[in-house]
Amino acid sequence: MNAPDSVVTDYLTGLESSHREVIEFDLNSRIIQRKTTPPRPKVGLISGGGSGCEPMHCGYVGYGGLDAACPGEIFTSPVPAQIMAATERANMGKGVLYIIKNFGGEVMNFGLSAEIMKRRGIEISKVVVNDDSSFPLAQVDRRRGLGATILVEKIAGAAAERGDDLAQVTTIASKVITNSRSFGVAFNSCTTPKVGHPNFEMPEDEFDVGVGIGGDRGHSRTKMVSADNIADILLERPSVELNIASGSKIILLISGLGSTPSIELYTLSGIIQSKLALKGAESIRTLVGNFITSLDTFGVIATFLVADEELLELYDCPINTPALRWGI
Amino acid sequence: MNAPDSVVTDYLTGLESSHREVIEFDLNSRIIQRKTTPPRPKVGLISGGGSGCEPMHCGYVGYGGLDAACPGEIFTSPVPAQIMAATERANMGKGVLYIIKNFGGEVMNFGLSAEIMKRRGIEISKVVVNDDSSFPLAQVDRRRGLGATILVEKIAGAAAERGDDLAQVTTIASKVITNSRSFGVAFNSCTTPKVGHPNFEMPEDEFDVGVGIGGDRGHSRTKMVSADNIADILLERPSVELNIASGSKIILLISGLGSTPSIELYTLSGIIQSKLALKGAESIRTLVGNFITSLDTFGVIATFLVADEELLELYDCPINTPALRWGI
Amino acid sequence: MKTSAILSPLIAQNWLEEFSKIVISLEDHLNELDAAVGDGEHGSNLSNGAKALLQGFPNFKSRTLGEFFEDAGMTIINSVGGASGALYGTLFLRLSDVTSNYQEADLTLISQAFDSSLSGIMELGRVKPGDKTLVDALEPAVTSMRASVKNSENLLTAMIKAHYAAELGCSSTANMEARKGRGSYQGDRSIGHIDPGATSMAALFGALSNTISNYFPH
Amino acid sequence: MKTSAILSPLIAQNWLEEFSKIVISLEDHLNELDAAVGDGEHGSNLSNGAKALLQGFPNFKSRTLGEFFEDAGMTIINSVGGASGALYGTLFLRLSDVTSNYQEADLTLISQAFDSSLSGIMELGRVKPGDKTLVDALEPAVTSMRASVKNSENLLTAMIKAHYAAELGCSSTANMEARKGRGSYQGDRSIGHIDPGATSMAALFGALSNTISNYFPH
Ligand SMILES: Nc1ncnc2c1ncn2[C@@H]1O[C@H](COP(=O)(O)OP(=O)(O)O)[C@@H](O)[C@H]1O
Ligand SMILES: Nc1ncnc2c1ncn2[C@@H]1O[C@H](COP(=O)(O)OP(=O)(O)O)[C@@H](O)[C@H]1O
Ligand SMILES: [Mg+2]
Ligand SMILES: [Mg+2]
Ligand SMILES: [Mg+2]
Ligand SMILES: [Mg+2]
Repeated sequence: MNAPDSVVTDYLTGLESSHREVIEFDLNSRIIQRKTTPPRPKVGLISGGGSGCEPMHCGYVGYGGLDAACPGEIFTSPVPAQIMAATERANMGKGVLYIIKNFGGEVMNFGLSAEIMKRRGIEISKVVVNDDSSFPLAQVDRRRGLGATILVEKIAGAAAERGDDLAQVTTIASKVITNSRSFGVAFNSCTTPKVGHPNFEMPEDEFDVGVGIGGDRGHSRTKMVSADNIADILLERPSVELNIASGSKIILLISGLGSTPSIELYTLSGIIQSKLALKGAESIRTLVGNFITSLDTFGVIATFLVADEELLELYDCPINTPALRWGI
Repeated sequence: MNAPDSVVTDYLTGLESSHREVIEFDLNSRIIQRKTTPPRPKVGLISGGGSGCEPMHCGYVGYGGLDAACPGEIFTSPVPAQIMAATERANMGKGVLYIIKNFGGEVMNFGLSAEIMKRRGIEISKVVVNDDSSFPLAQVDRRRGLGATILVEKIAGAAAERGDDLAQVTTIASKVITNSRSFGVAFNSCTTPKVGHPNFEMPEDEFDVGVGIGGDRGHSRTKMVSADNIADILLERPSVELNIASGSKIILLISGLGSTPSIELYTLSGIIQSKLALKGAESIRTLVGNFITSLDTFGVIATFLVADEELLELYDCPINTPALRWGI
Repeated sequence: MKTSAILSPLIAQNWLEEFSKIVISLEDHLNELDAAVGDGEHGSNLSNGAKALLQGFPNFKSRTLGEFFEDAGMTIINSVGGASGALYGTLFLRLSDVTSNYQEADLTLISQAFDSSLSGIMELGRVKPGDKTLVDALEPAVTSMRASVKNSENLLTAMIKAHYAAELGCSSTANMEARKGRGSYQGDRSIGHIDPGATSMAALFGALSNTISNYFPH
Repeated sequence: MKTSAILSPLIAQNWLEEFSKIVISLEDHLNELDAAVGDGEHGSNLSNGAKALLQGFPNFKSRTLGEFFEDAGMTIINSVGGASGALYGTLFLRLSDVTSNYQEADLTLISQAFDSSLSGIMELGRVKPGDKTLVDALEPAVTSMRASVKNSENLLTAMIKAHYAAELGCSSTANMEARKGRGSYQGDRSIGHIDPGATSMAALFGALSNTISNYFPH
């Protein structure tokens, strides 16, 4: 129902008016920023990426989260002008952390921006999120940034809020990345507003294994199986790579990709948790919903973060953003 | 991907394990109940309805919300045994309020249960939510309970939590109903797990006007129009019936029906808010997301509540449920 | 007539066993009918009830006809859900009320009992004939039974006629616009489709006449 | 030869005007190509850049060729987004670096400048020929130019050959498996589809040879 040309602006306008107490849309710079300046100077956090993955990233701007987010066009990374404006807005003299998902466009555009901003005297630190475990470690450069991005934004956001310096916040963010893995599957292809039809056809009884966001195909396609088998697929690589075993404490994020009913997501969440329990691991915190999406894709990304005391404490800190809120 | 026969149980199991601190699934009675008993005896609140409308109602159980919810099979109202178990669980000696949506099955099953529970000496009070404005007032008995249900659960929940008695809580709930109107549209038909194909075919360039939940058709079908026109359709009847005018303060709820991307919902939210502003009305609080759904329906329900000081204050009170959380 | 035809608890149980099997075999069909006018689960709802009945019969404590119908009604109410659960449940609870003082029922009593079911359903569902619901199968069957009583027909003849009346009534719902239940939300677009509840109600009378004919063949 | 063929700021602007128009007319086609291997918006991304260029030219402060390419590069970087925005931007920023001390450029300088663009892109994109990207159109064009310099061909001939090389390179991507960019996520299922970035890159050289031929016809 959207007008293809103004879809992102229309969304941002609606987001702003729906969460006026928390965020602000700067139409000129095309960024979403926190409405109120933090109580005291802190490390700034920014992120950005193609639109169509809502609520990422604009939905995570606010107290305890990002200071600003740069939304690109649909599935297109933001441009340096946006990133630089966001950097300036987020900079309170204690430096700015760029949370970059490992997509070529983001890495390059945030990279170019960082160079320029450093020359302008702003301290910049970068982390590249690559929790996607659908490619073997030998192809680590293909590993996309998926659900861990949200956990990085939440947890590093809390670290910044409590007063950590840039190096400390960066260390926390890196720790979240190191300890996180994701895996995704999809049952259809999304339709981008400009193309107007699904990017590819998917037979009704098949699904794509190892998908990301942005509507791309997974690395392979499989015949439809039960929710139990899907849970196995989602769990397999992450649990091997993270060494999930007896005693592991997991923050679990089950995100629909845009058109997956909540009843299906919770079903998967339940099965995955009981499979974790079989390994002796515990899902100590769970998020189920649409947290990182891909327009109207019917699919799911499961993200596992092996949390220690420090990460859990930061995760539990208050947050007040359009898409995540607790303790406040 | 779900097994049709166990879909509801699987969902409830996953819901419980994903929100263990807040709720509990009683497999025997097939109800979701609050995990911890309230700090002091209060009026109990229960609701229930067909599954497939998640997060309604189980997602609204918790502090500041419902005390128990009875999920029926997909699109089927719960049975009296569930309702009676929920009543007993919610009863703390101050009576129990039944929040019933105006669907035949719910009215009858809650009605039968109320009679039985009253005979067992529990004070029962009932409100029937019928905020659906897609039928003219002459057909008021066809007006379904839609988005206002969530606002009733939130606001009456807060009233109960602060210690209001059954009559007072009932009055508040009725006030929310009186001051609320909803309107829905849908762009496809959902697929129920048992039937396995969409309930009806919808041409790609048309949509249904005046839909509810449960996958039923709207009262009429129209050619596809722009988001702006859709906003007009959603706003028209509610604003006439509620007399929305200069100075009106609105709590606005924009709910996707299960497979509507957030980018579309926020776009509509923005347009509706600017149209409200043109009338001189203000949307003082806004909720945008999947709050009342209909499996994988691509559509939206817009709910408007004209709020006074009292309702706003109760709305702002803390709530901690799987689907709504703030202030805590 | 070999023996005076009556409805005993045993025959009643056979009737509902027969009905349960029919409902289970019709599950998908009833779901499809409900998908066209409602929410696509009438077959599954009733099937849940049918399974609960079949499982429940061995544990029924009932001795009299009235007690049997009460057990059946409560089982249905607590397993079906939806509008139809409350309505079918009410049907049996009313049968129970009227037959409660009897070991078994003859045509006159059966007719009175179904009369009471019809009013109970019309009251609870706030529904009348012509609203495109199960009442449009039930009401003609009840009317037919009344006539059979008046004409002193035997039970089997009366039940065959009642079943036929229910089937005719069910077919007639195709031309009606739904005014009650989920079908009512789509206005006149419900016209052209048969009502699922009327279909299952006709099957209830089919099972009844079939059972009676097994016990008391002509 | 009527006049010694060179690339002046004016001719460069004509080149990019031509390119912009082509890109805008190819928007849907490039989106479709990207839908098959990537995320369906390469055409829209570049179109945004094209529109920004067409709007921006009148306000460019640039006088020298180097300044012109810098303005063009920055405009692209800040309007296209995605991988292609940074990469196309880098292409022009590198052209700017190499030509910065010149009012205009001859074939030798042009060839050196594109050489530098190629390395800039390979560095930023961590990409090499054969990865199924725009490099597979750019690299053959650059190689062709180098040969033309060696053979002292005139600018128009060189540009026509470079364009042809780019088109060939673009076609060759159909048989490659994507190893960079969004196409790389689907493994060998990208085989059979032409790379959208290589297609637009070939169009860049088409626009260049066409512009040169308008100014300096044979
Ligand atoms: N108010 C009512 N009065 C009588 N019968 C009704 C009423 N509402 C629904 N029905 C009957 O119930 C049938 C649908 O039953 P079912 O699908 O099991 O429940 P629901 O309508 O709650 O989904 C309808 O076809 C209709 O015959
Ligand atoms: N790392 C890279 N190096 C070189 N070219 C690349 C790289 N990544 C992508 N490309 C090129 O960019 C094109 C896609 O551009 P575009 O769709 O605009 O951006 P995105 O890939 O971010 O969606 C690809 O067809 C490919 O030619
Ligand atoms: Mg992209
Ligand atoms: Mg139903
Ligand atoms: Mg139904
Ligand atoms: Mg692309």
